Amino acid sequence: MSELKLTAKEFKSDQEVRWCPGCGDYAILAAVQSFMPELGLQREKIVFVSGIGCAARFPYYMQTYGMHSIHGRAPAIATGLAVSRPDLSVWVVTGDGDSLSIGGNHLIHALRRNVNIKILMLNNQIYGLTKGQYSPTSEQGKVTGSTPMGSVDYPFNPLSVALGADATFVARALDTDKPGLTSVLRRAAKHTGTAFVEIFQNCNIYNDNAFDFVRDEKENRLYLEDGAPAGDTGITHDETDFATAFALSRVTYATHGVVPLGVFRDVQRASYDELVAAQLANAKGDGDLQSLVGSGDTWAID
Amino acid sequence: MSELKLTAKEFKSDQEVRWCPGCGDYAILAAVQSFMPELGLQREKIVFVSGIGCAARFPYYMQTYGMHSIHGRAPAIATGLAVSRPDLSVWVVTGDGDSLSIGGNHLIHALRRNVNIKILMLNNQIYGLTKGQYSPTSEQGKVTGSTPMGSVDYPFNPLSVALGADATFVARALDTDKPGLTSVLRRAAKHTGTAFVEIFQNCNIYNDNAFDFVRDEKENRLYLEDGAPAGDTGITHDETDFATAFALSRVTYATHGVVPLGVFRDVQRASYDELVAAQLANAKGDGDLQSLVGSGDTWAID
Amino acid sequence: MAKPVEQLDSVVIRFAGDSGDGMQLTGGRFTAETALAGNDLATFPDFPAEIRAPAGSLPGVSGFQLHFADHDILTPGDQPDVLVAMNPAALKTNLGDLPKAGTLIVDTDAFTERNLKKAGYESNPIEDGSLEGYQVHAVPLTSMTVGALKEIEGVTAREAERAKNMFALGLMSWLYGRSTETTKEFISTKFAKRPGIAAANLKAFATGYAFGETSEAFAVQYQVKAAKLPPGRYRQITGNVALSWGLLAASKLSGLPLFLGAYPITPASSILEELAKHKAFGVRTFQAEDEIAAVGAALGAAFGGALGVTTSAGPGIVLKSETVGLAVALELPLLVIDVQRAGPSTGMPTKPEQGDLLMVLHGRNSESPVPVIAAAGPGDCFYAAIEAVRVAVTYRTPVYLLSDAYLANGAEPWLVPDIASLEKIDVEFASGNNETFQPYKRDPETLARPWAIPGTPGLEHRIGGLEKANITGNISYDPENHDLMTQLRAQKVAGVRVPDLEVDHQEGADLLVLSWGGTYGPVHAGVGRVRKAAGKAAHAHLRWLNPFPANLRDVLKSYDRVLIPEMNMGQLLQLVRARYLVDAVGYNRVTGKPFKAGEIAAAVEALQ
Amino acid sequence: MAKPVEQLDSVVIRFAGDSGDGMQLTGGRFTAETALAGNDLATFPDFPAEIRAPAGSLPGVSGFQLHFADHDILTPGDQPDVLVAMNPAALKTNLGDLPKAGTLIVDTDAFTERNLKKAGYESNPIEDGSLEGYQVHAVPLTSMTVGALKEIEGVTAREAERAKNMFALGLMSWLYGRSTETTKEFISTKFAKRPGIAAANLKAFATGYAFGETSEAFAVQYQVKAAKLPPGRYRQITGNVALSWGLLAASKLSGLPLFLGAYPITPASSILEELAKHKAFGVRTFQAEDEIAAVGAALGAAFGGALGVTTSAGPGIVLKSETVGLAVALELPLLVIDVQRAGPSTGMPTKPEQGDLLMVLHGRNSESPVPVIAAAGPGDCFYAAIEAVRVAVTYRTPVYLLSDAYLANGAEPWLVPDIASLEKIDVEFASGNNETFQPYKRDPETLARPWAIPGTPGLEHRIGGLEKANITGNISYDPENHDLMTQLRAQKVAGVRVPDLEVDHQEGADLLVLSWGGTYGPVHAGVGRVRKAAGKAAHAHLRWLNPFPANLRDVLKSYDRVLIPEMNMGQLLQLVRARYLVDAVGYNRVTGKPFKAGEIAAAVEALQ
Ligand SMILES: Cc1ncc(C[n+]2csc(CCOP(=O)(O)OP(=O)(O)O)c2C)c(N)n1
Ligand SMILES: Cc1ncc(C[n+]2csc(CCOP(=O)(O)OP(=O)(O)O)c2C)c(N)n1
Ligand code: SF4
Ligand code: SF4
Ligand SMILES: [Mg+2]
Ligand SMILES: [Mg+2]
Repeated sequence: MSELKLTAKEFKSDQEVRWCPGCGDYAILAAVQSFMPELGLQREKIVFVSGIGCAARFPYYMQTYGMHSIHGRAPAIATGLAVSRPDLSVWVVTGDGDSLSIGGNHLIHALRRNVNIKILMLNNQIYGLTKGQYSPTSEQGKVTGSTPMGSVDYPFNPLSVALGADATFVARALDTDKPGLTSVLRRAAKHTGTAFVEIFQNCNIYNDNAFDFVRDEKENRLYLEDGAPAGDTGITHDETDFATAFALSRVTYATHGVVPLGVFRDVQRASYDELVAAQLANAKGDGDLQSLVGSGDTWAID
Repeated sequence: MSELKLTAKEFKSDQEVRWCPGCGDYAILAAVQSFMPELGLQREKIVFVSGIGCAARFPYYMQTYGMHSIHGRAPAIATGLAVSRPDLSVWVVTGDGDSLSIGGNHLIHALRRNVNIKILMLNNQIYGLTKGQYSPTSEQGKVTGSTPMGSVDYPFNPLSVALGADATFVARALDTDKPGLTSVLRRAAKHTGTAFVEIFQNCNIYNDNAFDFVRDEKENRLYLEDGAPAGDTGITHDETDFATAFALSRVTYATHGVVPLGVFRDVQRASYDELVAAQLANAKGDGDLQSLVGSGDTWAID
Repeated sequence: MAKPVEQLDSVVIRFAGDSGDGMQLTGGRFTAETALAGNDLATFPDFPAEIRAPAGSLPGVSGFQLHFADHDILTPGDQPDVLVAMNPAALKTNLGDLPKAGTLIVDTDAFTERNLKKAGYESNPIEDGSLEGYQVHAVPLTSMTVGALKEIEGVTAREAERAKNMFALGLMSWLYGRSTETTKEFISTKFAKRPGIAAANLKAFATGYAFGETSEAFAVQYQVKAAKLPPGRYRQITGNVALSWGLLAASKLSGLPLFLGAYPITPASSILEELAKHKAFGVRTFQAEDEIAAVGAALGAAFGGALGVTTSAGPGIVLKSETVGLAVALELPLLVIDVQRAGPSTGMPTKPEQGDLLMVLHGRNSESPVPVIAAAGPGDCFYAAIEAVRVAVTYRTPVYLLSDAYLANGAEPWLVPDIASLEKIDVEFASGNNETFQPYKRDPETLARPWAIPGTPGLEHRIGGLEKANITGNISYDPENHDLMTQLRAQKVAGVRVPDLEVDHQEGADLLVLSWGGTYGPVHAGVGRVRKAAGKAAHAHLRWLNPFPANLRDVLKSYDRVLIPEMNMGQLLQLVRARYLVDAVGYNRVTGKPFKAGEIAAAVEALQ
Repeated sequence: MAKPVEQLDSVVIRFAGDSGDGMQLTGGRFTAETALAGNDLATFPDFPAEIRAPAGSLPGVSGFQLHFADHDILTPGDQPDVLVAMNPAALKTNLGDLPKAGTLIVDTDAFTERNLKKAGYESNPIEDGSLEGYQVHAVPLTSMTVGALKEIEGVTAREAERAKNMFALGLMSWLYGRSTETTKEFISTKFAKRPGIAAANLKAFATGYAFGETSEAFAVQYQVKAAKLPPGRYRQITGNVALSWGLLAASKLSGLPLFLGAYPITPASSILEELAKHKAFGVRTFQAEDEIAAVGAALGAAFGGALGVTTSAGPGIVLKSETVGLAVALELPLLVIDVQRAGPSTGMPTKPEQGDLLMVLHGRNSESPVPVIAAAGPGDCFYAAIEAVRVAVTYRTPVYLLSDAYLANGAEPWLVPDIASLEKIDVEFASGNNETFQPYKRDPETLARPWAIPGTPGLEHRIGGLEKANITGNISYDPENHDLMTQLRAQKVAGVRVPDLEVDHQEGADLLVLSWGGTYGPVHAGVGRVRKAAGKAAHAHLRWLNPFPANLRDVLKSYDRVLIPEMNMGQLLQLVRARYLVDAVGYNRVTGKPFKAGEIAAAVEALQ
């Protein structure tokens, strides 16, 4: 079949990529573009939807359909698209501010509904596009333009948030770890329903080296394997067990000196769009408008 | 001290209560009014803030300061009030739609910031005020005005959402269980930071008997006790352990035939308003405006 | 022996009682019987705000007014000829509207100490003579009903009592010579599952009817002849149902699957609820987490080639503004329906107002032009929805459709449309070709850009809210391009083809009354009264508020004076004065109640 | 031997280079030196949109224009006299603005194959003669800088190269006879922690200066005498800093603690960032999760007795509308600051526009009146903020303050205010008394309702967004009450006392130019040019857009023609035509660039 012929190159749009030199977004873009052919879909069947932010520029660089929408609303827009067009592969690319600050509500509702969209959250723990204010994932005490004395906000743990919202697929990867990132993308794509993927992304301008603890010191990476003990955390991984996934989401470099990467949770649950489609299929009535408007008490005047 | 003289009666406002006869909100109002004197505060030091909904009518009936604001925004409004007026006791009363549908984002951000507000979420698993559409806590398949074929939305577990958002205090009570509700209110009031309390509330008009499984069948209530085994769940409760609280939040009538009530999590973390106040106290500079406007490069023209 | 029958040409009846008394049902049934009798009619259900007030309290009063006649009428009537008051609170809140000599039917059983107190009566108005001057029929409705239902199996006293509204309905049915068949059927089907209740209600209904026949209290029976309406099959319809069906029609006519993104809010919720019933029409209804998600999902669906619609009322419409602004930049079809209610802020959720016109025109950041259409009556909501969709799809633009709380719930007889005869809505999706695709290359005629939906090979493209270069659609910060795109967006909307304004001119009239939206009925009736009183006035009603009809300028200039009545502080007034520099004056009342023909007539006469 | 010095009365210089070349810093320093020299000046920093474009690319070009003179000036200048282009892309994007015979300084080292290609040059413009007609100074800035820094310890080649902007600054400093002291201090303090870098930059700066002195290429030195400004101590200020300090002043003058709720957005973020520095002033800055929470928190703080302020730009302001509507219903003081940027939707985030006027006036559901003030220039933002707060607090109402992306970042000399002499803002909180408290009993003078803050014994009360009964503030659905409250809210805002409009009239002028907001500079300068060219025109600038000054009607009526220039499609124009029925015309350009004095002059002359 023809799609086998597609390569990463064919997923590059003609638009000049405009992230800062050295930005982690480049590596993620490259990984996604080279993964795309695996979907086995023609490019016109794929849509990338984003909000606003550096990360949200992503769709411009993909030779697919795409919408660079407004800040925080991508999950809602993607929901409408995915529900009305189950034939499409819909991807949301978002930042930590876009998805967890202004867009937090749309994110958790998409997760609980289990709409068939794949959410890639590029977490650089900063507001890049607006020039470096702290974000909901920035560590407490962070000194930024808007917090000269250090931020007093306690950060979200994005994976905990997703799990608290009853997400069916939750995973984490690292921008420069192409194999790890690719395998997570593969699992996410296979999953029916909403997949939430946090990707550690370096913002070398406003929050450089934020993830060196797993970048340079590879030994701090804890690649999760279903059924296997998760390092020395004392936790045996079970992708289908809620409490386990949650416990693993609390494992951080600060608490355990290691950071779990890979799939935290992956369970099957009917996706929202499947259920909607089923209701349409099973709906009673002939869909005859003339008989509808003429139904009930009517009377003739002549 | 004079506050000792206050009684429940003095917390009743002169406004006629306008919930439907039989509504669970009455019992909750009564419990809160009789608990209020325990705060040991004069009425003018207490503020109730709400959004929109039946539950949100609450402030009108309290002889304290109050604001019936707009749908979903109470946590944000209360945050501004609590941060700028740490001397006040600020309470938010909200519904499942108000807090988890339109207001979901403000809720989770208030929880992570740990602002010193007490959130009472009156969960009737329905939109009462707008006449009975399903809410984000309604069970899947629920037939309502907006879902004649049954809802396809998978519901939130409110306590899991709160825990996923790094809440420092999470509890559950039942409208008609005055002792249980009162002790939870007591704990919530003692807690510094955001307290999230889910209160099962019967909407006898649009979702009657939703909680009979713990109302009529009292044996299905599992009152949590810190340090003690939680019934036959196999879980030993620890209010300070995240994974435990999360695991308990997954214990439902459906899964275990029992429903945990009481305090799920209670940990100390500096509250947002304390941290803000500390920064103001420690701020460098004399706050002399004249010297500020005259600072930096200036030159004289004469 | 049958009682004498008196002919009337029109009657206004108001049923008023406690929220629990089933007045809406009673009114609805009487309306149905009246419609079947061939009268023209208009109704005004006036129920309390979202809260359920305590039984017997003043805020708990629920009312339903029905105006029926042997001629063409346009409003539910300024004041009732007959008031049915089921309890003291209902009497207290409604008596003021009943003209002296008006007919008053009260349920004496409800006038207990307790209820009187709740209504704030010192003494019992039925006894203290304060009802003098009215034709009072004091009837022990409740006890007669309960009495009549004694022998019925398995009906509690409470249930028997609750059937008193059917007694009242029966009585009124006799009084106006209504056929009772349909109501009997209705009761039987409604309570099919609970035969006891069915029997009770049927019995109550029959008893009430019989009471009318036999009681001394009612000397005559009234008759209102059928009205001469255009021939055809009629039904009753409310605005929100008509609007919902109009959307179904638009979906059918355009071949686009309907996607509704909505978040419940009074008085718009019933559109979501109506459309949710019609999945058989391929309708997808999405109850979103909030209004922003609702419009976002609708826009996402539109990007995918669906007919994206979102519904709300003021407090929710305002939240959609940013996303509508995105739709303006994306130039995708999107229908935003605003069922207006009284404000500001939460305001009075169940009451109508025309306060959102300037918001939908100007409520977005920067220059963000959007067409706006307003429905004129309940039945017109059907056609307004189709027109709105036609423009949205043809010009690839968001469109606002304005209704209001009165149209939403008000009912009127409606000529059942012949679906086959409705004009199709042409939709043409872009299809691949060899040239590189240019997402912002416009149709020279409509200035619409191509609608290229995902799934179309070769048209992969990206759109967004940043300013785009004309034709290519690439991001552009070029100053001249921005000015050009701003002009093009404005021209596209200004160029939307809307029908000329029709004027109901009167020979010699130098005053034009210009109205819009839900006030058509009272304004037209008001002008009619002026003419009856030998005054002179022309009337024109605007359907499209943006763009204005091409002939509006000429119409305005051909009158010496222009009066613009609005249920706001003068919003259309501002637009008309600014655009045409005519010294139009406003009649502005913001009470949360529909205009009365009488006040409009008075306002017009004040200018004669 | 010193070179000859030539006198000039005004000069416009534009520094242009890659985002990485430090043009904003260079321009800023040169501005500081110029200010110290006592010239009047205006600047226009024009950096690329939020994205960082690749080095050397066209979208990556960053520019800074400075206009300085020996007389009072109002704009950064229509076109540069001198263009400093640090690379081909900078030349390509800016050369068009440079008039023939203009001076052009280019860094020849940057004109490499690669850079030329990135800029889209086929051949090197420096060599292919395409720069003929300009006074070109082709200087190998980079290599000379690198060369000069060779001997400095621990400075990498890359670091040395990056110091080239200081070489350029040195050169320009010599060319215009600037004192070099402050810049040297500046460099030393800025890089105090990295002595190597400090030394490198100082050296580059000195070398550039020396190059000017010695190089043949520069025959003369220029001098621009100090301007005659009102005496006093001056500093430079940008609009967002002035606005922030104005808020600090308002807090001090009113005695209310300042609470800022904000969510970052270009070009408003720097207000949040500036105020966050001033916790010593008791300022609480709250970076919210979104704009709705930001305004909600500000409103909550206002309920508690703080000075509640929220800041944003169009796409965020539109999200605040529902909450501002609540503030209108609650009648609490609240300041909403809109730093306008080009739209619709995301638009062009870094570019100015005046597109939000109608949105802030009408962008809320139903009738929701709010006062609106607009700042006229960077320094005026300070006073506009104080005025806005005074009105918000005095009348218990939300107030919108409009600025724009140009004012936000543009700098001008600013007479340092004497804080002690600023008029206090009286605030009176309600205090308990024996009568029952009536939250909506108004001050007969201002129609303001009492501000009763939590903590005040005896005044416990509840307020909300539902319609309230006049005086008591209890929920009310009474029709007449709603009409009354709607009138009262409107009257309160209409009655806000604002100063009369001042007209800069010219004997014999029958044309009035009416402007508002950030266009004051170019419009006034444009009118000035018309007058120089013997044309006649009057100019008036509106500060309050709602309510309008009481004398506006008379002012308008006293001219035959009215021209309203706006960076939008005619928003003030619509308001003025509607209100006063004057046939005003607009000059409307929406390019994302500030007006030029020249285009305004042309527009005025076109009407002469
Ligand atoms: C409604 C609205 N509010 C605020 C902004 C300004 N804004 C744009 S992106 C952004 C946050 C970016 O942070 P993130 O989502 O983490 O993306 P990043 O740039 O870090 O990749 C903000 C606050 C906007 N464009 N629209
Ligand atoms: C912006 C906005 N959207 C929608 C509404 C309509 N509305 C009012 S309350 C409500 C939900 C009520 O449900 P919940 O919060 O559970 O409160 P309950 O009535 O069940 O106590 C909705 C949708 C509104 N008032 N404002
Ligand atoms: S600012 Fe940070 S996130 Fe944005 S493009 Fe630059 S490096 Fe990447
Ligand atoms: S509708 Fe339900 S929740 Fe609302 S007042 Fe009535 S019973 Fe209570
Ligand atoms: Mg980020
Ligand atoms: Mg509820």
